Amino acid sequence: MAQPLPFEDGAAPERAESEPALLVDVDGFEGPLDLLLELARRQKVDLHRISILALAEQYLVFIEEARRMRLELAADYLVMAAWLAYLKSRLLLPEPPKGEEPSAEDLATALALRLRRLESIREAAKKLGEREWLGREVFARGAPEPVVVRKDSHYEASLYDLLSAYARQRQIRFNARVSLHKRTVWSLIEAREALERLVGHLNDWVTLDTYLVEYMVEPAMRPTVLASALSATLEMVREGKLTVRQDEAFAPVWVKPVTDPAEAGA
Amino acid sequence: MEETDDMVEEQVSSEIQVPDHGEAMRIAEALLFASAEPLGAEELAGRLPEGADVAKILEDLTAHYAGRGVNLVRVAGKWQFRTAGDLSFVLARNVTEQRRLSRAAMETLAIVAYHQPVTRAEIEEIRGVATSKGTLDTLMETGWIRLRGRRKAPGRPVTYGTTPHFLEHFGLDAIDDLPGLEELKGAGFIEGRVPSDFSVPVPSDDQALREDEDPLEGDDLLQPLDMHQSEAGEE
Amino acid sequence: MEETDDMVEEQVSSEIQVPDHGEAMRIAEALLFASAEPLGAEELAGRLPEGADVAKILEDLTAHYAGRGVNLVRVAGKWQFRTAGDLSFVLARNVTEQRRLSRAAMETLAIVAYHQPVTRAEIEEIRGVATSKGTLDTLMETGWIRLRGRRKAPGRPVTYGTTPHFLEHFGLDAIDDLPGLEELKGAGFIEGRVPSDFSVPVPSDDQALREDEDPLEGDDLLQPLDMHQSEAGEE
Repeated sequence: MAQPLPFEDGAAPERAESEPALLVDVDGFEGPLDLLLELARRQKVDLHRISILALAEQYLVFIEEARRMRLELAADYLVMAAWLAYLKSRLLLPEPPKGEEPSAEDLATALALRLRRLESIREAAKKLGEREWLGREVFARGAPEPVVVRKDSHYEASLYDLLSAYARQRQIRFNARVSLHKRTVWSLIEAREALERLVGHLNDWVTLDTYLVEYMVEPAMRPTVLASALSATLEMVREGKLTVRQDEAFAPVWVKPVTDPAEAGA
Repeated sequence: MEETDDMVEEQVSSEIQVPDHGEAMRIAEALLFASAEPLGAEELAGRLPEGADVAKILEDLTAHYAGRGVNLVRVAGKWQFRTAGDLSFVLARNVTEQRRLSRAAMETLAIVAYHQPVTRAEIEEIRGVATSKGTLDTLMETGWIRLRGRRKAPGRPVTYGTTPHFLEHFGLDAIDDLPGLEELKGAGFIEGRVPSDFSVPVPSDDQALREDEDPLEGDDLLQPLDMHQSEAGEE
Repeated sequence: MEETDDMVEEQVSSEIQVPDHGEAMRIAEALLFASAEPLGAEELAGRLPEGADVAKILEDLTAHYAGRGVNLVRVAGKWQFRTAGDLSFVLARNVTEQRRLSRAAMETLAIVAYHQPVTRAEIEEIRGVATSKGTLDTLMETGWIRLRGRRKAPGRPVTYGTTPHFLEHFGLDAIDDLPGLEELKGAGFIEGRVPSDFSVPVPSDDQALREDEDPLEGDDLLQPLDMHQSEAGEE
């Protein structure tokens, strides 16, 4: 920021190639508006009376210089340069009678206002920064004494809560016992043993269900008995000990012991 | 005294070689206020204007704050601002927290209510699950259950019962107003097939110890507090 | 240092059934001294004896501490004891390397403060340069700025504003106390002829959304964190 700019008087002095590139340093600037503001300050006149035309020229010279020295410029700077070149040409030419566009004067005023606004906010930021910051210039109590919160628990419970808790608790216990009975299953092994016992008595087709009735006194046992028995039956068919048939879907399943091994799988 | 020019007064007074006592007091006051730790007289001296009379400054500050809401006090040989002792109540706030009992606590309470006098082992047997000390502590805290005595049995376990406060809270006139099995079924609390051996006791919170209870001993009454401390947060 | 006996006088007045002003002052003093945060007049009133004249108490305390090393100041509409500003030179040594804001961050903060509610595009228009997300994140992190809402405009950009914490940090009672605000308004930069698609007559950190703002949605509140994570270290 403090780098000397090469156009103190609005004109770019001739520079030898050997001059340090620092003279056209854009690193210190926060964008093209900031650069314009700095150039404006160098006019050493009130921002209200700044010559936008002169400013545009200085900016363009600066950019030209930077490009001549092959400095990488951010697109922002080039866009501003293009816009200022346009503004400059508009300012130099006589205004068209009555254009749709804002006049060149309006555009220049708008730019001047933007610069003044940036300047004001800079000033405001500076003043804000110069205030006494808490923890930098002024300090709050270093050893605050926290308010001790004494928690006084007040428990809420209704009779309904109490009774349902009691009932739930007691009921879980007797339901748990009942559910143990429910879980009784007829294992595949049991089924197989029972079937093998049955098969010994058979010599003709018989429905499986008939022979399982004995095991189905409890209705809850029905599904597990049937499933295990069927599995055991199929296993015995595979082993060639039983023949099984069913006349149609959901019809009773008939079984018959295999007496002659040739019949197996029929 | 080396720093800055806002110390105009100081610089003037330094001409006559006596540091401004008032200004030194202001500085000491600010340092003591902003410090997170008590400050020793030497530490203060090191940051006060050269030649300041630290002892006098501390004496004057102590006197100045003596009757106020904040006092300058000596702690462990150092100095710190503290709230005046008689105002400690303003720094305490009582917050009454509405809390609900956990499900475990509710069930334990119900079992104590129906089965009292009951021991912890008996509660566990009914619930089929271990009861944390925290649960019983919470219930003691509610003021709804109390230690009754000790069961005349191996280990002499403590027996629990409900308090009059329990009756008040649950709007019961007497403990036997708690519904029995038929009422519980009628009100839909118990549904389904009830095993024949299932029963709901008729509760009694009679103050008198039962035949199988011994009175508590002196130490027993302290026990719950100890348990609570050691098992805080268990629940 | 002139005071001391004023307490005694006050206590006399308590005889005529007016709450003891001196005692109320002591309590207010203790509360304000003890608190890590500024306290509002209502908060104080709620903890002072019934009928205490909070406004008078605060006025008297402010006057009592005016010339001392510690002052009672009004920040963000609340009250806090702080060390006197002119003593910063002795206290600065306490600072554990306060992070300085970059120039870009300070300017962005100023724009948010003076032009709020303001969108990122508007900040960029004033500065004439892109604002890195990192800058806004840093400011969000300080707790001085916050997301306010979304502008009712194409793209529904997020609007930024300052927080009460901002006022506290910079020792401002209200947003109207921003330095140089009058000059800025007088120069017509905040309102008036600025050829821009936005003009803000007076900065406002009012919690209530303006007519041209919509509330934030649930996701918006997570956004800064995401931005922060993805762009950490950009600044």
